[in-house]
Amino acid sequence: MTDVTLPFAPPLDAGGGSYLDEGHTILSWLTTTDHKRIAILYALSITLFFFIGGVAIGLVRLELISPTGLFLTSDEYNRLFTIHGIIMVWFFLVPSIPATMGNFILPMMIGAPDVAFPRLNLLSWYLYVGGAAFTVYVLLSGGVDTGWTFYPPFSSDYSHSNVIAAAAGVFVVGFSSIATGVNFLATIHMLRCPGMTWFRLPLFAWSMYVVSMVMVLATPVLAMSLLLISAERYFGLPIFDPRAGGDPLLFQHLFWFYSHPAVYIMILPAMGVVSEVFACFARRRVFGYGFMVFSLMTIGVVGFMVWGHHMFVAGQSPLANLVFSFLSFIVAVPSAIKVFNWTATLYRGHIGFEAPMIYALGFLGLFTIGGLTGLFLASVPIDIATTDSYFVVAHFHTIMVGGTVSAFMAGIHYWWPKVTGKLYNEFWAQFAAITMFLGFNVTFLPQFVMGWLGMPRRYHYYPDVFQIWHILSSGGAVILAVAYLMPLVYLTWSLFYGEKSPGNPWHATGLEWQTPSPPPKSNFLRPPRVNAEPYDYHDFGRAEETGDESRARPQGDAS
Amino acid sequence: MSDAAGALREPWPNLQLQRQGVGLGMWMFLASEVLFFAALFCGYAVYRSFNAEAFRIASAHTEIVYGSINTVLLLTSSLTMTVALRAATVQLRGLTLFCLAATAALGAAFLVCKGLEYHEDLKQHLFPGPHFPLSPPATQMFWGFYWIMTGIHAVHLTGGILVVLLVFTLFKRRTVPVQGSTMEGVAIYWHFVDSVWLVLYPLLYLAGRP
Amino acid sequence: MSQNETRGRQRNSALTWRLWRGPGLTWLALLALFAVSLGSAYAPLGVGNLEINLFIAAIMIALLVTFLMDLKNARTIVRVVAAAGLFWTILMFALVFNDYLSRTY
Amino acid sequence: MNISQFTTEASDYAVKVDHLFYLESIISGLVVLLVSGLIIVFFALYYRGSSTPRGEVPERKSHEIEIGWTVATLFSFLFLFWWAASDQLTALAPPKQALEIHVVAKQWMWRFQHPSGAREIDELHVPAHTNVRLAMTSQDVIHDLYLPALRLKQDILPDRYTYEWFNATKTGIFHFTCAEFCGTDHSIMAGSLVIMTPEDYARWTAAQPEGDDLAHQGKALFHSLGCSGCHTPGSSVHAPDLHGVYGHVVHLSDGSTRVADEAYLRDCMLLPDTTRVAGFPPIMPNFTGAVDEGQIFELVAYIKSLSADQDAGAQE
Repeated sequence: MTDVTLPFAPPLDAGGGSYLDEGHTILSWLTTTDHKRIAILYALSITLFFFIGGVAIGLVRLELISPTGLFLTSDEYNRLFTIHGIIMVWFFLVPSIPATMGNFILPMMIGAPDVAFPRLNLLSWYLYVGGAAFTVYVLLSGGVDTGWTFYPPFSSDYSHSNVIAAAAGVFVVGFSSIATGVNFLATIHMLRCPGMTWFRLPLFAWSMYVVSMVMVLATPVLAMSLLLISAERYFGLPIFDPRAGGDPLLFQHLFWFYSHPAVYIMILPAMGVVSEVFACFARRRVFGYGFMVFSLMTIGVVGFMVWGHHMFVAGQSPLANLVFSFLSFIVAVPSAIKVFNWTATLYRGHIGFEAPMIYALGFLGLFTIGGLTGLFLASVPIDIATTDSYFVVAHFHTIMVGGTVSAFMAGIHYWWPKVTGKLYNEFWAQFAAITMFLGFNVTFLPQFVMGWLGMPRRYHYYPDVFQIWHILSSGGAVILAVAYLMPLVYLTWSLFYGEKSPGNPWHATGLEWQTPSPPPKSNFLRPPRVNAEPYDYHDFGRAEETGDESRARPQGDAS
Repeated sequence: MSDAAGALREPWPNLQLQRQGVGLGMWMFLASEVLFFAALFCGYAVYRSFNAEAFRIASAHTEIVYGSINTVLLLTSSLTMTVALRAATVQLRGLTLFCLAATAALGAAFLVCKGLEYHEDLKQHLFPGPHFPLSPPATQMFWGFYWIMTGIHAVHLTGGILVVLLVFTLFKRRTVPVQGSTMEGVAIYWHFVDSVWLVLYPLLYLAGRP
Repeated sequence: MSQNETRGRQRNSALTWRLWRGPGLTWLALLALFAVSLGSAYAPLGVGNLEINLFIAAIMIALLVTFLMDLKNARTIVRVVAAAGLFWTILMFALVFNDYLSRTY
Repeated sequence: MNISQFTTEASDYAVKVDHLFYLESIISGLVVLLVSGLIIVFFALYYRGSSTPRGEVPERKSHEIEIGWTVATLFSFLFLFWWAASDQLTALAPPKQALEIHVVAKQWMWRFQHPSGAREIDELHVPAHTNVRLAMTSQDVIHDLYLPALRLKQDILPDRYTYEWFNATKTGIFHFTCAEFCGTDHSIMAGSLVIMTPEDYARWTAAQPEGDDLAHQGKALFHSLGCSGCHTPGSSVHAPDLHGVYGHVVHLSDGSTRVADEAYLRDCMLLPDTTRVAGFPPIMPNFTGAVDEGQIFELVAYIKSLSADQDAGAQE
């Protein structure tokens, strides 16, 4: 690898135009194979779907203010929470960080001119759009009411809604994530620049590596399980039909074989992002880099062996419950290590309070709560009492929304100057970050409480004793909604009126910062070469005595 | 190999790395495909272990003649595909084109056989539903798997044939010079589709013989 | 010139023969295994028929992957990827059957 | 409605679950305090521009710290697993003697059949201080009987039996509800669990209009459906005698063996081809559609009673 020269890297004196100047027509965007532009296509589409999913759950939260409902029928209610789940999981969370920041930053981080298969990269976006088209069709044709889990026999025989189109949307978008995964794996394996050894990869690159592996190996199983459901529904092939000897639990096994690792698809990239942010804003090396890498790998692999904890009450055998419970406790260990390491990274740093750091701290707090409540659910007796209740809802939202979305926002703010060349308004960004953290807690802490008290999930009408908690939660959702809208406004504003950003506004060390912002089409002005460990913010084993930021040395040499 | 440089694509520095990259990418996609089919096989295995007798009865009704012919067709197509790739690597244009054409033709012959077999199955109403001729009910499950497994395999094969024809056209029209990098991925994929059939054959056709 | 062409053709045909030989042998072995598999399906072995057939299929796939897909000469990482597909399949079977085989109903 | 209908710990098992919950809450609280405390301290000391000295951190020490907290976390998680699993394992073994109540769930209602023959809909009366075992099945999609006061939950699947058992210690009226999404009216598929003293339960049972107990109803069905034509010891048709079958191992015609439990007997009626006893001709008709889930429970209860008589006879 070391002797590779990159013929597509420009000569030294090239410069001037950024990737944004390569074409201004819509067509130039729709046919681009530049990973940076594809990242932006993805960012726009997932933002759109985030707000569609958000509107759906906004209506649900409004309806839940009253125990007997306000304006929806039960069927409409069921369709709304289902579409919220489908959109948020497959059209926002799964592609969120990998398809936007992964696409944009990963090749630059490892010193590559592009991803390994640029046309496949564009295809993956079109697959996403195709899947999205099915989902929009489902939305317009009256929705689907199976819950995002598609459990048979309800989905195969009893539901009167558009199950097949919904499954088709998820099926297609699944191939988009497989394409992304294959692309990233090949990129990291084949296109690292000279000097970028495996253990010099930044943790974000490592997290992309592991998450790609999980995507590639888990997603096909989801595709098959949805295909089987659709075949049963459309052709009447009795695969999960108990009347022919089929077992609905088999679907649950296959579904969760994907959908549990899918949680790691959502959280691993988040871990990668906050590792970058913590190191940069604490001006410290990430504490225990090696342990961080191995814990990412462990989570990725062991995460495949714990799916049965979604099925403790489903009629699974008691032995299987025991085994899955044990493995679920084991997978919590590397997550705990990561929390401790991020905390320890702050030790003897020079901690700044910029917006990305506040978002990352929000991630750390919420991920800790989400992870610890995961231990409750790994314990079989507590899981029996709380599964299918709001406790579970609150738990996975804490991980997936509290964790992933906070980290997503941290990453957006951290790399915003890199992507756009503009600075956003720091005050509003900090304000939004704090609002988001508070809004999140007001929304979901009441859900933990009412879940433990016995409030089942997916309930349109509910016993009035839980009303106070629902009102609190809906109030929090309003705060959360405002916090999500704020970045939309101030980030858009910064695009047009924002101050121009210097090339490396955070004085960060990553290779992606050693090139102009926004970067040129070929990423680097001359072939990059890495000559230092990642996060080289200070001498090994020693923090700087002064807070002089200019002493951070870049990891590579490519400007 | 200077004339082969026309096959080089961004972002690869040279053809050798590109070929490695394409091969690696395809293997990764196949690992994904393995899990796709594994889910199907897992379902089959679970149900068979609880309905062994029904599965035996049901699979006695598959058309073993068509199944066996198809096995031979696919094995042979794998042979021609391998030779095509090796010929392309040493830039033997004629042999490459011949073997690619043969591979596509064998694949098409497989699909024709499959079509005849489906026709035969449908004539016997071997499609799960109210008029299904076999009992106990779990035989319907076997036939559910039969249709899904062979159907998905046929879709994969059709995709394979189309890509082989695409490569053939590119080589024939000299859009891309004959060399291995362009067809490395296709070849690996083709063999994979063949391997899947090698599992389907005993599961669907041989399981119910006396 | 024509001598050169003849020599070239001879070399080409020798090359062609070399190209066919290895895969051809594998192909013959595969056909033989196929015949064994088909024949054994009709042998009254009792319960083990499907198991034997699947075992033969596994050998056939191993041959195909090693020689025709050229895993024999592949880089380590490619082998690791191929093994990963197998490993995760085993994982799925093991944990799914862990449930089914220990159910008491 | 009152929150105590959900939160009361109505059995010893519920108390245990709550203890485990409190234990994990305390541990989680400590971890959150530790992490947030460290973050606050670090922020206070090392905010950018602070004059706190930042000395060296020897690499070896950080390695030891790393291994230290990995091992500590691992062992505390293993401890939690052990605690949770031992609770689970002791709760697993179903009691030998239990009052058996049959539950049929369907969109969107609950039907309960007591051994006495009493039936009720969306309301379940059970005696306290008695082992109660619920044998449950669904007529359509997957449901889940959630008994919050007992901290119990179990999915109910179509064409299969699942079980839930408890020994309630508190009397009162509690809530129960469906916890697995089952369609339009999922959220109102609920009812009340009435735990009464055994004496009250006996009184309640006696006051129910149904005269016959479940087994006797099953016996009547057994005759009216024509089962008795073959399954009687003196019958000219060669069919298994059902006395003493329940609970024993049967050898099937395909060479396998099964324990003749409720699920097996049910399969015999609905899937006679796959459950034929070795040595008998395949003449058992398929009763799919002819009997509903409730009637199957009655027939099973009758067949069980045949074995109970015999076991009692053997003991005498």
